[in-house]
Amino acid sequence: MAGDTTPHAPTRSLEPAPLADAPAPGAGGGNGDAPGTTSGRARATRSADVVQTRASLIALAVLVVVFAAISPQFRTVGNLQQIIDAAAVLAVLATGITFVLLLGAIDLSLPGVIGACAMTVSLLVANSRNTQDLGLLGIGLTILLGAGFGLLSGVLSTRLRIPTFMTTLGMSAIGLGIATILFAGVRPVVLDEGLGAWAAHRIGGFTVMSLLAVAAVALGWAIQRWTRIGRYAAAIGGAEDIVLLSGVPVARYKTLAFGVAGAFYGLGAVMLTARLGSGVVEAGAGTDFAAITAAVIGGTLLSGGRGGVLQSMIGVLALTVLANGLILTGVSPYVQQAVQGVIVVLAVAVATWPVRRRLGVVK
Amino acid sequence: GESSAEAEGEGSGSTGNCAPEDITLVGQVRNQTNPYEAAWLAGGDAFAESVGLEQQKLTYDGDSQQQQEQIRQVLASGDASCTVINALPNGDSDTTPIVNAADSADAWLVTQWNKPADLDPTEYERWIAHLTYDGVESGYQIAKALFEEMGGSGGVIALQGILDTAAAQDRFLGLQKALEEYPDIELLDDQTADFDRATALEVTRTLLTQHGDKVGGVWAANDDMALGAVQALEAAGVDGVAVAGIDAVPEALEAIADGSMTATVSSDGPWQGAVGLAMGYCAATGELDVASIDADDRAFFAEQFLITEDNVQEFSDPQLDMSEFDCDSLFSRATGPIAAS
Amino acid sequence: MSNHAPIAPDASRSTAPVLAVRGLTKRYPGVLALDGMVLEVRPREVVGLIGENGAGKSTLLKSLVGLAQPDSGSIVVRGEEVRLRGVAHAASVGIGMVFQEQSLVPNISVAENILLGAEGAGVRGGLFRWHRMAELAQVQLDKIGSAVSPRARTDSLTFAQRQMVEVAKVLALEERTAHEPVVLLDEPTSVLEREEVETLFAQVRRLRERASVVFVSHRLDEVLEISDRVYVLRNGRVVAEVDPAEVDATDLHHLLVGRESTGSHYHDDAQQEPAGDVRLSVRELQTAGCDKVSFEIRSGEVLGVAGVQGSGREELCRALFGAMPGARGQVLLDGRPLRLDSPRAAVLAGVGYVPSERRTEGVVSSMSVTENLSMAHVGTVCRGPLIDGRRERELVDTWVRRLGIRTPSGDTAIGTLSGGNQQKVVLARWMVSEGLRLLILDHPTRGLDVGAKSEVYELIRELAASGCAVLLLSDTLEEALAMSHRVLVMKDGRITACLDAPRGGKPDPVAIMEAMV
Amino acid sequence: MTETAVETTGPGDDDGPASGAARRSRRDLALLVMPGAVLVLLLLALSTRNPDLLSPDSLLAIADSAAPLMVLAIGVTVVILCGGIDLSIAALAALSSVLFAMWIPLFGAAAAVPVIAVAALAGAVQGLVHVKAKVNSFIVTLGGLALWSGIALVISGARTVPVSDVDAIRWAFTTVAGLPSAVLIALGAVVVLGSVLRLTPAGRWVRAVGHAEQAARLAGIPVGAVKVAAFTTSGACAGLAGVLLVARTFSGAPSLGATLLLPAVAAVVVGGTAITGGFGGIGRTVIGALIVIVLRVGLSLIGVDAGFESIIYGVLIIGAVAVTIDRTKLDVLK
Ligand SMILES: Nc1ncnc2c1ncn2[C@@H]1O[C@H](COP(=O)(O)OP(=O)(O)OP(=O)(O)O)[C@@H](O)[C@H]1O
Ligand SMILES: Nc1ncnc2c1ncn2[C@@H]1O[C@H](COP(=O)(O)OP(=O)(O)OP(=O)(O)O)[C@@H](O)[C@H]1O
Ligand SMILES: [Mg+2]
Ligand SMILES: [Mg+2]
Repeated sequence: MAGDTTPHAPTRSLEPAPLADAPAPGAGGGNGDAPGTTSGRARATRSADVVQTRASLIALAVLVVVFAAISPQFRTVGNLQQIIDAAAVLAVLATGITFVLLLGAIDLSLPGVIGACAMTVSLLVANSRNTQDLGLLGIGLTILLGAGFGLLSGVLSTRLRIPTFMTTLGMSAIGLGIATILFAGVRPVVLDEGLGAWAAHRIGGFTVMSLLAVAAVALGWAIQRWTRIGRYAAAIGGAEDIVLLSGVPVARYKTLAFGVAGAFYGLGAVMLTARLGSGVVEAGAGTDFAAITAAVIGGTLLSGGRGGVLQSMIGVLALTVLANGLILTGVSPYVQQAVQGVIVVLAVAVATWPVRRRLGVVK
Repeated sequence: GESSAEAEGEGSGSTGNCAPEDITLVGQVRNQTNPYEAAWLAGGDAFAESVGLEQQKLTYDGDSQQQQEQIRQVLASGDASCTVINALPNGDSDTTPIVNAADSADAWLVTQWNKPADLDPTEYERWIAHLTYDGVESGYQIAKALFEEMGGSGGVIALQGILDTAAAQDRFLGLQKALEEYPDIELLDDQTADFDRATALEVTRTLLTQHGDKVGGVWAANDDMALGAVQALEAAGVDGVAVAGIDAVPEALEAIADGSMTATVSSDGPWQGAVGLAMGYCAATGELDVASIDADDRAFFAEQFLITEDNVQEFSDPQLDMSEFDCDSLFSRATGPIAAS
Repeated sequence: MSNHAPIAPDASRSTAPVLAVRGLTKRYPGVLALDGMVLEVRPREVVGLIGENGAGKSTLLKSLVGLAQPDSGSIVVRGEEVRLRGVAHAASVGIGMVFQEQSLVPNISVAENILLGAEGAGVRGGLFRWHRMAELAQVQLDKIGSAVSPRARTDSLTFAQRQMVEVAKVLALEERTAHEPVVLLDEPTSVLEREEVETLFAQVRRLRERASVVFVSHRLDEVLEISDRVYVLRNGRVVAEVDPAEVDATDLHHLLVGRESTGSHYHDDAQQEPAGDVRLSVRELQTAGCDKVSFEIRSGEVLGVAGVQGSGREELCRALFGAMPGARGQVLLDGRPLRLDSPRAAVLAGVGYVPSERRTEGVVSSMSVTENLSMAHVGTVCRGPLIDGRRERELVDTWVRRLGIRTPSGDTAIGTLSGGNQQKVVLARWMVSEGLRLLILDHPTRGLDVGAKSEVYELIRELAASGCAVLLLSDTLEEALAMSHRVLVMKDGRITACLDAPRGGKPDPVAIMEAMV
Repeated sequence: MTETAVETTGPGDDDGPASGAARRSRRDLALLVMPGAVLVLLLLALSTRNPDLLSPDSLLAIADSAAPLMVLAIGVTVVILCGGIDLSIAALAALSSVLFAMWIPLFGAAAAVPVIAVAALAGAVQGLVHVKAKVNSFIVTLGGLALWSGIALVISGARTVPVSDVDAIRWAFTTVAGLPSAVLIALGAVVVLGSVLRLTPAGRWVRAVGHAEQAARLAGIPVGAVKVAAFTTSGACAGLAGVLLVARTFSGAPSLGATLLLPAVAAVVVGGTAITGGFGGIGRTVIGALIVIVLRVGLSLIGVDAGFESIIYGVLIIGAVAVTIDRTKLDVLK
């Protein structure tokens, strides 16, 4: 209802921000430079983006410095490679979910989608269960399946007008169901050389998988920056009703954003399968929260319209470094979880503290 | 017992008089998404078929609440006093309510793996038995096999299960017991990987970067984590590291066959799935008087088998021997009462 | 219903109308928003629409862009009857609207906003070509001679700049349709400073070279200045069509409210000399946007604050209301120090605040009129901890009657009220409290019709008479002068002048202008 | 809330007002009937596969099972109404279960009081961090989730803590007048929280903050205080849920009920409360919780394979929301 649109509400805060001259975050929708004349409050809103991103960068830096200081092993090249490898899958998943979060929507379908895709790919490439040997084709099909799941979530949410929280939660259950049926009691071991190599073979010290992940993230960033799907996703997150007013088929682009996300989940599932060496139904357990957390820590807000793939990557690295560092610094497994939780909050809080008042409304 | 006090009069007693066709057989495990529990349910199906019945399969996704809800619902619907439940409680704490629920509904119950020490089947009329495996023993056996493989010296890393489960704790005790016997083996690090393959993979890789080639062996509290570790070792291009786990899942057996794993321990899932139902069936039909079961057999450690490359072939496709489920040979695998830990 | 426009001999009568509205009727629960509306728009003319709050202006315009579906009646575009399905459809027949409440996506670039949904050559092979986007947007911006950079992020623009962008966005219709567009402007000036209004009018005059314009405003002089023809609306129907050349503001005012305008607009004669002693004393108030500001207000005094955009006067208001985190300074209300860190604290101390951004900061649009009205001082309708429904309804009825708020019922979601009526509810919210000592009014008459305006002025006078101190930021300098006992002039966060404005002896606007810029 | 609203009962009653009496009554009627209808339909559909599901015992068992979930859900409803989210509820319930089991020897039955107090405090802390440090509630409570379960793990020595004296918790698992006391306790919580939200200003403050925080703040609503109060309430409910969990497992455990997070939030959404804040209420959540439970337990009893069971669950839960939510209230669906 046009009369009720709140264009700038999401980004309104009360105080002019000295920070305003800072550049808009690269992926944050700020293609280019701000004009000279700017009103105080409007400036504060934009700088909120910068603040968020800067905050997460600082948090990441702090973590790295601290761990490097405490643990010699952390400083090693080997550990750097390990961190990159460990971050690979999460990075791909977070890239995908970023598109959904940009919409201001949420996606809890990862466990199911990944489970189903993991089983699918392990049954399509050479494996111990059947005589299939589609190799790359099988991988492609799996990614398509992921996209299919995403599109379905999108269609259900937009056509039935159901909160994405629910559609994706249901989709997760459906995916797990399909995965369980495909599993049928016997775990398919992946025999496909190519897929195996993803995890084992190294180029310049990095696994094939990590390099694939970097490529995927780059692709995701490009989609976000240069395609309608990406740009409209941000716009819809910024002010859905206005985008609708401008005659954009919002439902279609929402659905497509979910589709893109799904494709990335599919790829993530393939990578997980390569890593685990066989089709595991629960491969995706917990990935939903991990991915969302990574994105949010990076400054991709759940309220939509803010942040982006690159910001989410900061979060991915922060989480991976944290998990890795806690083990290397010999924190007892019993308290690791607790410590991890506190550090995540502290890192964000401390990094945000000096500028908290510029953030306006925080949900 | 304080809870058996709640038992309603009719239909109670330590022997049943149900017509075989009136009996409901219920098998409940966490989920069907891993080979071990899938095999368990398959065993249950096989037994049910052998007596011309069907097994009602319940899975609760490792969700204690859902397990309780299912049990309550099963008992609330249908003739509880002819219902047989062969359950895998999600954790120790879940056994008490299951037992109480079954007891007050006069259903026949067999529990496996998890039970609080202070809870004793002999205090109940229809909680036929609790059977489990000596976690300390399993942890000890694979540890020894592992250390032997390593030539009795070197460093090991341990992957623990979900920390607040008895299984994880006992198995770890077993490892420590073995460590005392092998002074030249050093426990470099112990981390939890929640019985989960992907987690185990990450943890192992991190521990490898930390301890480098000091690592001579990986002790895992179950096969999934062991297999995760194997993957991690491959990915890191490290070889010559021995890995041992527990559960004898098919992949682990293959891994042992091709030498990438050293040892695992079999609890024989299919047998577990069948024997629980068999006990209940015999009791419900009256062929087995629960009161007359030797107290030591009411809560017992079942026989488990260490599997190494020497004997792996025998286990690669487990066959159910139906004679084991005749009402008089149900307790043949009991190796003794559960030692109060 | 007759399908020809109301009688009014006119030169351009011969040319066929681009757009004709025939017997349009729209009913909302409890309201007849449009009641057989009949009017027409001819090529290259500016049609003015005036009417009280709730007269149906916005509803009419919304029906013309397919956002409100009329219950009956027809819309005829260039001789063809159309049933508009939505903005996109309306655009395809050449009708575009600049909304009363601005509608640009804040977090994307100006270029994207202008071309949103119709990037055309800006997107090739599914890929955005940013330089082309900028060029295409620039074309539109050039049409209205706007200096805004197409690459700028929209939420970094001033309100006026954003409005220019909206006009540019509407103009993009030209390239999309074969015909000259019809541009609907719903109260574009209500939030603009005078000079900004001048620039906008310049744009409108340019527009007239290539399009027809429908212009809604509550400032009658503006309407007279810019329009070729003026329709006067009341209760959803056209009550008169006038030729600006032949009437003046007072005639319009008459037509508008349908009765003699009572007394003078500003109720000057009601201005009493503030008797009371110092109510609010501000020493060295320091906050982002205004530094070391000191002044006093006596009870019963209306203190106007004049200043241009960015003079810091809005920040000053918010700081006094505790809505400017980090504000420092010694502020005494009736001798007692006032917390500057919490709006809550301010309210409890007897301060009220009417923000200028009504829609996002004034009302909770999806909650009821009742809830919005009793929001700040819900205590007055509580018995113990519980809300007393009866007492609350009485309170609301009283104020709805007293301020003449047009609403179907107290349960109506306030967002569905016309802008003016929403504002009245916000005012009432503060007036319900006996303990009100200081009322801070940030553009209180923004978007109000002449009738409502003078009612508000009356209320301000009453408040002052009752001893409440009022801090007033006005839409226009004229308003500030007329209403205030004294006028503070602010520039770059500092007070540059303070003039007495007693009844009869109002200072010369020019003097103030100088102090402002 | 106006009297007209007070008079109407059932879900939707504590929503914002509708525009126009006619529309109002009709939609409220639909909203009143719909969720309940869905519930009944589900039960009937499932009972075709397993008739015993409709037996009184079975229905009571369902209600009993729903109790802890319901308590968790109504708590988080308040936070969601404020526009935030609380991911820590389940973990907090687990911690509470451990504390309760540990404190029974000290306080006996009264141990419930300090437990709930501590849980409320934990919630308040999260609220303060969220408000004062301006950290997104998702992050804060995610941290809380990890922290609380970590603490539970440590103080319990990663073991289940058996209840030393079962009589001390009997009040929470006996039956009163044929009804499980757990159900009565849950309903008690529902009534208390429901009437606070409906009869006092608290309800509209919460919704105002959820709809338009800035406007609420500038109307002098103690935004910070309201938010903190919401998280405190959510914490207290988690504490009570923990107590109820102990009463059915006769022990506390660091992972007890940890799996209830998503079902609880699902219950809120199925009830029709807007996940974006502002719209919804306790009444809706109650029905939502029942629907979720019926799906959880009902499906496992109709004897389909786990795989299909999961698929059916997914389809049905989406279907349920599709019919229960009131789209006129969710201006922008997220
Ligand atoms: N979506 C809606 N739902 C219910 N009533 C509405 C809605 N939109 C408008 N109305 C009612 O229709 C009438 C006309 O509203 P409209 O916004 O057209 O008035 P207006 O002339 O634009 O007033 P203003 O000058 O204050 O903008 C008002 O009484 C308003 O309350
Ligand atoms: N307009 C604003 N923009 C950004 N932050 C604000 C704004 N107003 C207040 N805050 C901060 O947000 C938090 C909540 O604000 P608010 O003043 O409403 O609650 P409070 O002062 O903490 O509690 P109470 O209202 O009970 O005094 C406080 O930390 C306050 O400093
Ligand atoms: Mg209007
Ligand atoms: Mg406050």
